[in-house]
Amino acid sequence: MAHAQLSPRTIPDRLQGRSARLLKSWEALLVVVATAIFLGNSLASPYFLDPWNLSDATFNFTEKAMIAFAMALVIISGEIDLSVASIIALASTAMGYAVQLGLDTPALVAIGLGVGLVCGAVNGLLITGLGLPSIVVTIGTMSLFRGLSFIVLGDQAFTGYPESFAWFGQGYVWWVFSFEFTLFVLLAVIYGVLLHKTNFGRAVYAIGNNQTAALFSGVRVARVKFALFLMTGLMAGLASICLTSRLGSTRPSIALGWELEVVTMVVLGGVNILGGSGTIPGVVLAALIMGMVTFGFGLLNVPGIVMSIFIGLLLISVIALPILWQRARRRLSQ
Amino acid sequence: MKPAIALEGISKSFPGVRALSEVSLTLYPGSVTALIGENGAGKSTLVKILTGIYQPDSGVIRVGETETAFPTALSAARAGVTAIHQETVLFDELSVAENIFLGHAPRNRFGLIDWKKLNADAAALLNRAGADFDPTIRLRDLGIARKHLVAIARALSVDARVVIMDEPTAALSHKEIHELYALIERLKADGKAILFISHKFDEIFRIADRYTVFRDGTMVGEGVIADVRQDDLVRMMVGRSVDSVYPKKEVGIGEPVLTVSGYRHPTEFEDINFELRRGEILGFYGLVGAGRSEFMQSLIGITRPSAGAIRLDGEVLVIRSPAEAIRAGIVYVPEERGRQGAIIGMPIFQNVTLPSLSHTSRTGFLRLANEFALAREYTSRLDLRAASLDQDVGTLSGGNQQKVVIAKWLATKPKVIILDEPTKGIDIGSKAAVHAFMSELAAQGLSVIMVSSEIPEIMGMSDRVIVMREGRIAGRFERSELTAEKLVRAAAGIEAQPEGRAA
Amino acid sequence: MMAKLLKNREILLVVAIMVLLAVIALRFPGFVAPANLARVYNDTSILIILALGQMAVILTRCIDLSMAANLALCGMVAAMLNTAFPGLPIPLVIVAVMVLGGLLGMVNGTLVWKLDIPPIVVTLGTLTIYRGLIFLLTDGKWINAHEMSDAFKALPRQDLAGLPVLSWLSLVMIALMFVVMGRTPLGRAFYAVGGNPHAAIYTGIDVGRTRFFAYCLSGALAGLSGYLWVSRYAVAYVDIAAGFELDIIAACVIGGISIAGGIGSVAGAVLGALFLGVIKNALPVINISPFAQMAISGTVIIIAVAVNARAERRKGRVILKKAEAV
Amino acid sequence: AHAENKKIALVVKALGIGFFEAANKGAQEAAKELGDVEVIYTGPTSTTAEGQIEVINSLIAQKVDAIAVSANDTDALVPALKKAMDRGIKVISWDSGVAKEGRMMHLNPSSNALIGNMIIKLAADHLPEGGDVAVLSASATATNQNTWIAEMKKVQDNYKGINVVATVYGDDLADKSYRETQGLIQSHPNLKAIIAPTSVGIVAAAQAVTDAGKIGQINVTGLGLPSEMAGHVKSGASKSFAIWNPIDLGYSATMIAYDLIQGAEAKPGAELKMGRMGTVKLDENNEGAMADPFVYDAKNVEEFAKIF
Ligand SMILES: Nc1ncnc2c1ncn2[C@@H]1O[C@H](COP(=O)(O)OP(=O)(O)OP(=O)(O)O)[C@@H](O)[C@H]1O
Ligand SMILES: Nc1ncnc2c1ncn2[C@@H]1O[C@H](COP(=O)(O)OP(=O)(O)OP(=O)(O)O)[C@@H](O)[C@H]1O
Ligand SMILES: [Mg+2]
Ligand SMILES: [Mg+2]
Repeated sequence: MAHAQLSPRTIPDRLQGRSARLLKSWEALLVVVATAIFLGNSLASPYFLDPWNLSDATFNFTEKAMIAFAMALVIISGEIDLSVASIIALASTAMGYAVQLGLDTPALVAIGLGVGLVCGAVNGLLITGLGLPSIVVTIGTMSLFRGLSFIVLGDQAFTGYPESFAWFGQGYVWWVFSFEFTLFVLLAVIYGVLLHKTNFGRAVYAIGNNQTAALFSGVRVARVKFALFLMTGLMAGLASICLTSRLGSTRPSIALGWELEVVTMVVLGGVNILGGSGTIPGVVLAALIMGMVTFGFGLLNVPGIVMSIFIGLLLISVIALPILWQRARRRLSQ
Repeated sequence: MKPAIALEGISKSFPGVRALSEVSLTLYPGSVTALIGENGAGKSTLVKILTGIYQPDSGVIRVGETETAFPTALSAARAGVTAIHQETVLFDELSVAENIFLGHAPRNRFGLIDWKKLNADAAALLNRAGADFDPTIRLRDLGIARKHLVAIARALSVDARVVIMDEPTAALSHKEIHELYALIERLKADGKAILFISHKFDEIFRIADRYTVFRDGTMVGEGVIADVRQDDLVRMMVGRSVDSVYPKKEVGIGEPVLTVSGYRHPTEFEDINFELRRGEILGFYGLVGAGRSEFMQSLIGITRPSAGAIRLDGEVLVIRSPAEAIRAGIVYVPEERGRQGAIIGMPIFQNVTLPSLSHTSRTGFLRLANEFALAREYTSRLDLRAASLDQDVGTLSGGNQQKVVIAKWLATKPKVIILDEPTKGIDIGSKAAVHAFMSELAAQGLSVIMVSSEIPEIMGMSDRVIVMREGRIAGRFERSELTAEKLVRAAAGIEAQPEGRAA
Repeated sequence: MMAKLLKNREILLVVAIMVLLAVIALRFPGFVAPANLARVYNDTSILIILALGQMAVILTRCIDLSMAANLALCGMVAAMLNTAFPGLPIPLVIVAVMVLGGLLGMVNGTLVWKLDIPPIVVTLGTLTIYRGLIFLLTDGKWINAHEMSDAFKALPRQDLAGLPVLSWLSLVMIALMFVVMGRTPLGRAFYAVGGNPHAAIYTGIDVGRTRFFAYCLSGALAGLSGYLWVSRYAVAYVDIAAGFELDIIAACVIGGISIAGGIGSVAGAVLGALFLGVIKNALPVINISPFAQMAISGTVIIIAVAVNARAERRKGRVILKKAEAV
Repeated sequence: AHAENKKIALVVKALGIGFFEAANKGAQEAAKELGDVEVIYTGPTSTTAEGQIEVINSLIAQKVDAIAVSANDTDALVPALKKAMDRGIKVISWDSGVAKEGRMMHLNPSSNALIGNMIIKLAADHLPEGGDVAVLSASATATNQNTWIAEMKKVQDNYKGINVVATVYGDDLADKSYRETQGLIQSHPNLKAIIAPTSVGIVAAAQAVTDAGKIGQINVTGLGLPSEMAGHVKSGASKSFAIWNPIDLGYSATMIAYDLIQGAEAKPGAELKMGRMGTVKLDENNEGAMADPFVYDAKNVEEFAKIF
């Protein structure tokens, strides 16, 4: 062979072992933060280490985390969906309307998920079909979807959800494990496998890093993105079912401002907001951290806005720390 | 002669890579120094140090007699160092004139930008660079070659004593290359020191006065061009001699594999008909902008043709997306490596396996061991230089990135492979490897379409050549009847023969 | 000629606003009376000033989600200054909050510049921090009209040659931004950095520093708006202008400023803000249910992006020279 | 704090609103009077039901003895409050109520009928000839607002010549209320009065009327805080407005919660102790009214402005 003369060198698969990579990862940092917060909370309040209290605390983040999983994939693919909270409102409104028509729990669930899917499809079509930037499109649909709820509901509320519907937001699967928390764990596993262990997940990363090259490499970019927006829609629908069931009523202002909390959760979980990298374990840890922070501060009766300052600082410092650390190391080594 | 600028003992490391170690380079007024070296030898890195984009880890820069440092691109420009970089670094949304003067625009007496003077000065500079278009149009309305001319005009806008050109001719057509040569002559006459980086030896021997050779980040030789032969330079570059850059194998050409008939597109191309046979390397020659890439991309479903049909192994195919093309066995190695080829931010092995995931995975679930095996096989066949397979592709040099991209497509085991400018920006050693590989593939029964704007490559490698001009086929030639002159004439339309009768 | 004019985004917007006004005038002629139009303009002034700042940031391929929080914090500080030192001349208060706003913008800018944190993350963080600071500063207490001095409340309302000072201030800001964006190296650097940050480095433009200045600018304008908002509505509390950041971005998007950076103009930002302003002011007047307002804004934003994207789409180069042959 | 101290949580719609700050003052006063009570004053930072639920969950976890809540949503808090009651916590609502099954009793600041009548009467008193009036409400979901407006519409016919021409929503945001008022002034040239039964809305409306130069033509009235309205009464933008005393309200809610902790039972017809405010008698819905709203005008507003 003509090229044999070029004496090919063998390239090792990896330079670092598995444990070295894990230790240096973002997740390792998050585990440290989460442990610190857990210890801090246990010391600060005698009520923290109580299984039932902890179980109650999970409701602070489970619904947002469901959406955050799907959002993580969307953000890794280089897009964003700011309309999720409005989808919750619209899906909840549709379910409330169905209750007025006398429909029962299975139908309500189907409607909640269905509206989520339809909203996701609208976003997906506008973004992949017309090639519009997702941040702007979803700012638009954010107003549109919630606006529709306002048109339907105005100053009214839908109540009177059937007894059996209450289970999704208030029921327990086993001991202190609520349905919502169980769903959260299940979805974490499903999304973790989907993103990290399947061809679909690889395509999501490829699109996030270089959409054009991914297209040339045979990745069906539009189809994958459309699926991602369907997924956030579906997850928002699911969250809407849980939240509506937990509240037992629907107002158009339901879940107001959640989109930014979901995005914060995803970014805190180490997903690059510019796309291309991030992991589901990171998002799970971020959800736990945010849940523990709000609950811990709540036990101390610290106003919510102080918690959000803390989350804001955490967000910036958790991202800034590795950068500063790397710089310091580089300076030392020189 | 006093040097215009001198670098001494410059070292530069990136995480995991020592790009330059203790290199020196001296440039003299009124002389052209060629900087040559394999891909990844550190040429562009040196350019970036010279223009203040990177800071060296150690070493000194001397302008005239004084030691200086270039902490920013602006400080280098102030010291009279200007460059045309390997990538076009311009602004699509701004006007041509503004692209030329951004950062040092003429101001009026209130300190505000003087648009009138700016446009007038820009027109004058464009003229000097051999371009004659309106400087007030937006850059994005220009073709790729004209953009390069703007980059050249920008370099001229600084009153420079040192002009650096990093592969300036890669995107230029025949005519424009000659205008560039003329420009270099004029700059020389003005007493500028010129650093010229190129992988094309004909070019180097034509315009350079001196040479400096880099290998693996060190300087391995310098001297006067008149004193060396090409073989010596090649040996210095790669550390051994390369017997043949065009190791074309004689292969028995088989039956038609791919038949394209009546392909047309409203604005890009029309009347494209040809056959590709088993084991054949079909060259597509044309000037830059002839529409070859556009047509090739329509074969894999990126652009939609308005009419036409293709048959693969006798079966009519409709291809609507690259995914379908890959499944059918037609793959396209794109021309724009950074944008369409490499997925920067992902590891080498994931780049290689992306189009082959359906083979390495099981029911949609990834299998890393298979992926590494596939990536190892193809990267080692192409002699990739990398620290490990999970290294980010973005940290490789341009040439090595190209190898990853080619490996990616070969790993799909295609029937037809379309290579669009496969050796653009590749050093001579790697070029030989790519060509050898291409021959090898053809010998194994693969059919190859090779789009190239380099006549030696076309002549050296093709069994048959199709020449395109302005979206149409302008000539067809068998290997036996190939001459450089025929190719150039057909491509430039000097022989205004309607196609069909020409072949 | 006409076709070329129609391709121009700004002119398209002017036409859209005219059509909108005409439609409204059909049902409510009083709306287009000059005095009322002046009132609508005045009502939109703050949004215009904010959109100008956001435009600078978006042009550099960044985003400032913290503008409304910055406004609220500066507005609160203005009100606190006024209640603590009622004698303090108002121009001094304005300068003080503009400096404060600029400093808050500098925090954003520094994090983006020095630590390379993505802008959306930085401003998502500072958005909550700035608003939280108001709470810490005031314990959540409101400052009400009766606690503010008359001069403090009067300035934006003062009539000057037929227009309130608020309107004049926004006109001055528009003029200033015209000069900054069109005629200064910094303004051009905004375009360059957003259009192609990679190329900007090669051009000798410090990308980070340019972004830093864009944030300072948007911060200072948010500070100014803070005073204007608080004095105009004569109340200051934690939640003022909550969610307004999205209106500001919407104004920019409608005005044709590309979220991907590098494309946009002062005229676009102003017209985008005016478009939203006209809609917001018209809805209650033409008796459309206030509940429909949100859905209408959303629809307008989606239509605006679609139209702008169409205008931006490359028409593609034409290789075939058919036209010449014929 | 002593171990045996009773913990009573006063949960408000949102922190930082003057009205609730004043209620907190009353609650603290009650705590001091009772001696063995610790009041936890808390609430979300913006007026959302989800925020209140999070707060309530953490109160349950802290095992408080009673929760007294002014709800952002009648129904949404029910599940959380039910859980609280299941764990032995006494739950009452005050100011803005919770649906019946989510609390033991509800303390209305005044009876809804009285308030509904009061707000339109305030407008009518200054319009002997009659005329157009409009309503500027808070958020469209606020329970109490909607009840009062409904009550007002019931008695509207008793005031001859008064036409309620529109109801708009300012969402308890100063700027939105201001803009909505501008819209009202525009679209109803003959507008004579604006009724804003919300302390945020009334201030914004008065400001908008002042800015439009309509003082004397349009009278702004409704429910507001003296400290916030003093200026507008002086300028004439508002001739009079009403409010109950929020200090008394917070005081009474705390006292009732304490009474329940001590074993009193909340059932129709029961009388619960409210310290210096006397007792409240529960109706068939377990609701009770504290006192009549009090009218403020140019004569007395300055004096009360110093207090709340
Ligand atoms: N930003 C960077 N980060 C990490 N490594 C880099 C970076 N830039 C260059 N390198 C490495 O430095 C070495 C020299 O690269 P350089 O681009 O200078 O090569 P070159 O001689 O210009 O090659 P080519 O002919 O392919 O353009 C290569 O090994 C490359 O991978
Ligand atoms: N004005 C332009 N701006 C940006 N990209 C361009 C421009 N013109 C061409 N390109 C892209 O650059 C690549 C090279 O263009 P080129 O001018 O070579 O045309 P082409 O259709 O590829 O013709 P050929 O392959 O025959 O040279 C193509 O992929 C094309 O899409
Ligand atoms: Mg290079
Ligand atoms: Mg090409």
